[in-house]
Amino acid sequence: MIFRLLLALCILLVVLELVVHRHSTFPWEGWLGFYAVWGFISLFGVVIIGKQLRRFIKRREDYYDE
Amino acid sequence: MSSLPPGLILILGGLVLPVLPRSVQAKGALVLPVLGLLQLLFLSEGMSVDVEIAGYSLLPVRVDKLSLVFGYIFYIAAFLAALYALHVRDTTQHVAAMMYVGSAIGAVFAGDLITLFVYWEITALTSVFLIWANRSERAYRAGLRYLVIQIGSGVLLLSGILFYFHESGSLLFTQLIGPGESLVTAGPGVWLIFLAFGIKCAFPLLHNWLQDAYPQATITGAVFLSAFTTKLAVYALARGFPGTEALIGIGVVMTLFPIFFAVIENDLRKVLCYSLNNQLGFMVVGIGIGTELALNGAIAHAFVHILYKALLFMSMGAVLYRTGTIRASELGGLYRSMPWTAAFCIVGAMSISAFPLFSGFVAKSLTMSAVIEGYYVLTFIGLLVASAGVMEHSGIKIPYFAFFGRDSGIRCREAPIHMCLAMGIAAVLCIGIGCFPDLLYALLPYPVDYEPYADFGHSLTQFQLLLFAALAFAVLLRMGLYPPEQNAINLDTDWFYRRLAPNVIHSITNNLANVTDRLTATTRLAGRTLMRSVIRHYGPEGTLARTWPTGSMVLWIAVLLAASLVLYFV
Amino acid sequence: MEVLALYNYWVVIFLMMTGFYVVIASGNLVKKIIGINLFQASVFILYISMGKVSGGAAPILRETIQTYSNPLPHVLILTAIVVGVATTALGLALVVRIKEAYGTAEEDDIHRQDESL
Amino acid sequence: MTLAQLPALQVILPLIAAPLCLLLRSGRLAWLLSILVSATALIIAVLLLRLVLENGTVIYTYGGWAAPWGIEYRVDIANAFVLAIVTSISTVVLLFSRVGASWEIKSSEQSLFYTAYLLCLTGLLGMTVTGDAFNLFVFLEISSLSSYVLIAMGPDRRGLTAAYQYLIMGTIGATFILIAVGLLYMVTGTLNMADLANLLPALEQSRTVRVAFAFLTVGIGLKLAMFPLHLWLPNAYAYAPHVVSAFLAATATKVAVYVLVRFIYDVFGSSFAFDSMPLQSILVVLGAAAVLSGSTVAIFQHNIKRMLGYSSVAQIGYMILGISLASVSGLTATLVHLLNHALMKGGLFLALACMAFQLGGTRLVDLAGAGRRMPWTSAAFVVGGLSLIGVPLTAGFVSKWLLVVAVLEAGWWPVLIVIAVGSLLAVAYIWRVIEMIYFRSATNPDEHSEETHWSLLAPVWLLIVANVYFGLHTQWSVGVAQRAAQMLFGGPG
Repeated sequence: MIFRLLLALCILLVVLELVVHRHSTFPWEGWLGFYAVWGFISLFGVVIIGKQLRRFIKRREDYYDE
Repeated sequence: MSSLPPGLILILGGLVLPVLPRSVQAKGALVLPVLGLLQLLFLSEGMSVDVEIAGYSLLPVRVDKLSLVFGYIFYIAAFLAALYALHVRDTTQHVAAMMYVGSAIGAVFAGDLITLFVYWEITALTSVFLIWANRSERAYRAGLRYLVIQIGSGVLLLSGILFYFHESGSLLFTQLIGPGESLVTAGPGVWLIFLAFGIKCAFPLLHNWLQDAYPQATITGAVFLSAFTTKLAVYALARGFPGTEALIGIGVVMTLFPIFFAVIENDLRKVLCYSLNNQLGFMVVGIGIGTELALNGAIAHAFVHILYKALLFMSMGAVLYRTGTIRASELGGLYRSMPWTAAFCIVGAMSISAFPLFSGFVAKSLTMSAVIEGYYVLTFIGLLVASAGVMEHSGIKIPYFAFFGRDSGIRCREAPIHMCLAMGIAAVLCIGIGCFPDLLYALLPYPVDYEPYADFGHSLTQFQLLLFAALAFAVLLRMGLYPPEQNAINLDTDWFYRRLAPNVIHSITNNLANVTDRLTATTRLAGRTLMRSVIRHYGPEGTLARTWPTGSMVLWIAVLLAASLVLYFV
Repeated sequence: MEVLALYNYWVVIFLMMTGFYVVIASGNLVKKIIGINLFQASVFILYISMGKVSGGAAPILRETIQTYSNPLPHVLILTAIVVGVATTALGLALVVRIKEAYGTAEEDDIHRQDESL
Repeated sequence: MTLAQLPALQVILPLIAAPLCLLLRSGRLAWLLSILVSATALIIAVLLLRLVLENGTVIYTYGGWAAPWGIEYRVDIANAFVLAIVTSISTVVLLFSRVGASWEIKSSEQSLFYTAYLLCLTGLLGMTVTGDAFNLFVFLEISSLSSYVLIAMGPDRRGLTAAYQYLIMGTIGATFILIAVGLLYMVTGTLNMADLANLLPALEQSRTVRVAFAFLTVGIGLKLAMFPLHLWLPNAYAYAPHVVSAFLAATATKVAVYVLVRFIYDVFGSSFAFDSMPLQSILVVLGAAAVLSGSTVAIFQHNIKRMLGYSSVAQIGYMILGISLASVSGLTATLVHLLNHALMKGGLFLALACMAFQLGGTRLVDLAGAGRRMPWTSAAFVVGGLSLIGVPLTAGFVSKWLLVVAVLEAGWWPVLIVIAVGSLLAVAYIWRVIEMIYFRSATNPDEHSEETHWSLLAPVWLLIVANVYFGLHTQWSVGVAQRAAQMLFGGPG
């Protein structure tokens, strides 16, 4: 339920972008939904990379106590 | 009263606290920041006190807008943390906390480098007791590592000051790199000072003392720690190195690398430490850009960050206080038991994620505008990724795994009333600043010509960024791709000094011992043979060995006399 | 033979080195003190030698004598001899106490006992 | 009493009082007399210092025989400064020893103890105040002989062997000085130091002068425990009665350093010592070696008194480094450190004495949990330790700062590293004690012990507060030392 709500909110935000005037400096900033896509990709990427990181650096909790 | 160095009230007051009965100490610690803040209100800008020590004129107190803004927020944070710690009946913690805050405040009002150094070291020496106050072997060791690094930073600072003094003949703490110069052309003194600040500011690869030590601090100690040490470093950088290009790169890396660690960290207070590290990156970038707008951004960010990071540490502390654990893998569903704490935590989370109408937004916007204004494309992209990262670990992970998510079955009481009060005040301040940013802007050192809510598009894109990031989180959860919380720890740079260095030293000393054993055996043999041939009638033992030690002492005299005679005649 | 003419200085050096050697080589605490005594005696002779003025008589005022040896070094060395006697006395007293405490006056024995403590 | 008699009174008062102590027989009365004499000596020293600072050098000729025939006492800023240090430390230690000495010294022997103490004080003051090279030797022997006695009074039998070793070493050192004085007399015909200073420059090439210089540096080096001639010191400090350790550590080596400075800079002159002799390189190497080896060895000591002894070796290394710089700023650093080190070591040894008495020993393990049982003494030890490390706001910082500035002036980078490493090592050995005091609980917690009496804490804290005071107010200490250094370099007295 919450997921649906979130999804709806997100769609609403993108739609809103069509009616609101937006000031942009960088050209790609002005693309429709740029921030939305970038935010989605960023978090997705961060989590996936972080997950891979675990392979190298995960240790048992008493690692340093030995 | 106005000639009293700011911060001294807390340092002296802290020393008086042990005399009071235990039950009154916590209240005393609450009163002191209020007195300090009152004193600060009477200080006038441009005031300074100079004295002469050891033939050098020093400036122990210098009041300007930059130091004032840090002074205000430090006192506010100290008050909130002291309120939060009202239940603590541990003299050590109260004394250490008050002296720690006092010296941090003293440091931001220090006009010369020697005074800065003195306060710098006192913050290190006092703050470590907030870690040791946990009174466990693990906390003791973590505290010791923390102390060594902090003192190391102080030693670097002092050596840097010496070099700098030698080069420039000045001990005044002002901008250390001139407008036309860069870090590359600066002398060793400036480099050492930069490094000292960098350690305290948790620059990449110099950062790990933070993640190592803070989670070992006491519940209330962590709240104090989160506010002062690193922000003192931010202040020092803002004062000494504004506009130093290298800081931009350093800052971007700082915002990025902790977010990956935060994803897989199980200890929620440690997650907050990574988040702290990442937030410092934003401030460092602002200082690196060095325009008035960027510096305002960095300082505003430090101001609001102290509030919401303290709020987050307080909420996690309350969880730890009530449940006895802070592992994400063992928590969840606490909103039923601790609704108020959960609500305050969400306010903190939204502030740090920079939702519009929350304090993080009005501060971060300044920095971001400065980045855009200066057309730093890569920096901008990096900071956007980092913003999504902040949303992930502080905005979602912290409240989600503690208060929602899988129900851990833990049922406990709501946090004590004074904790709720402290969190409540912090939350109100977070929202208040978010809604009325001019209150904050008025305190900043440079005039602010910026209106965060003027351009609705800006708020909209921020909403998009954050909510789509949240959406990604939800998607990952639903797809089962989100890494599950596990009872495990993750290596960080502390591995180098906690594991690698001891191992290396161990093997080196083993080898060295072998070598020296062999060497001494050889020399002993040679010495014996020599002795046997020289003084045969003294037997195979060798006179030197037998008459040790008086004889050998006298022999040393003879050797030295002969040596000096030879040297004097050559 | 200029080298031989300075024979008193050779005596000084010989005594000094002997004293030094005894202090270094002997393990007996009393012998070490004797070594120190020899060492100091060499310095006394050094001082007395330097007071001699060639052709000068003993520094006793007489009308027929024009050149006197310098009396000051003698005076000085009298003081030094007193100091030396005091040192010897104190040193020997210490050895007596050490002998009482350790039952021996051999340094390596003492060293061995202290190591086992 | 006219001010002109002050230099003589400075030495004669304790000299006369010493046999009186013997006659008094009662330990309590002897103590009373000693402290009166010491306090008077302090007043005299302060008066002398003020006099010298205002009117320049004060000269006193014995029996009206003018120098170079008679013996003259010559007080200038440098030795007036040292006089003030020695007398004030002696007075504070005596304040402490009313109770402190009775822990380790039988009441029947106490009058003897104070006799030896006053004789030692006489010797030290005489060495400082005299302007005659042979007289210096005599006073050196007076102070040495009495300090052997003091060390041998320790309760541990190892005190006897330590005293014996010190006696052998000290006698050789003193005899070396005697040889050097004889050789100098041989070529110049004078024993007066001021006269020597006038005559020696012309004899720069003389072999005899060079040999004298060698004997002198080694002889004084022995007395001040210059590396590697320091071997007698750790045991002597470790097994002497605690009050004696405090007194000797804070004064005896300081006076020896002063004598070295006097001979190098005043009698021989810095141009002889540093330009035609390679003294500089010798002193730098030995000083650096002393700092590094002394501090390192200190870390591994189990007995804290021995640890402090090795730390003294290291601290003397800093002073040697300051001397070796051959500059006004370097010499200033050394002179300031004379004062500061006397304050910190005196305070540390006295604080340790309190702990040793209450907790039953000076081994590291004995101090476990002392922070809880003796908070004031422990705090005093910590502050003294911080000063030893050279933490700001303490006196130790001031002297280290001056030394570092002087080293920077000379551009000797390696020495800078030595100082930094030495400070870090100091952190390590002080930390070991702090850890034991505050973070380890007592091995036998049932043993009840508590804070020492305030009459013992007062002198300890007097020295500790002085450490902080001279860390904050340096006008006096650095100012006087600077003037003294300028004077020794031939500036106006």
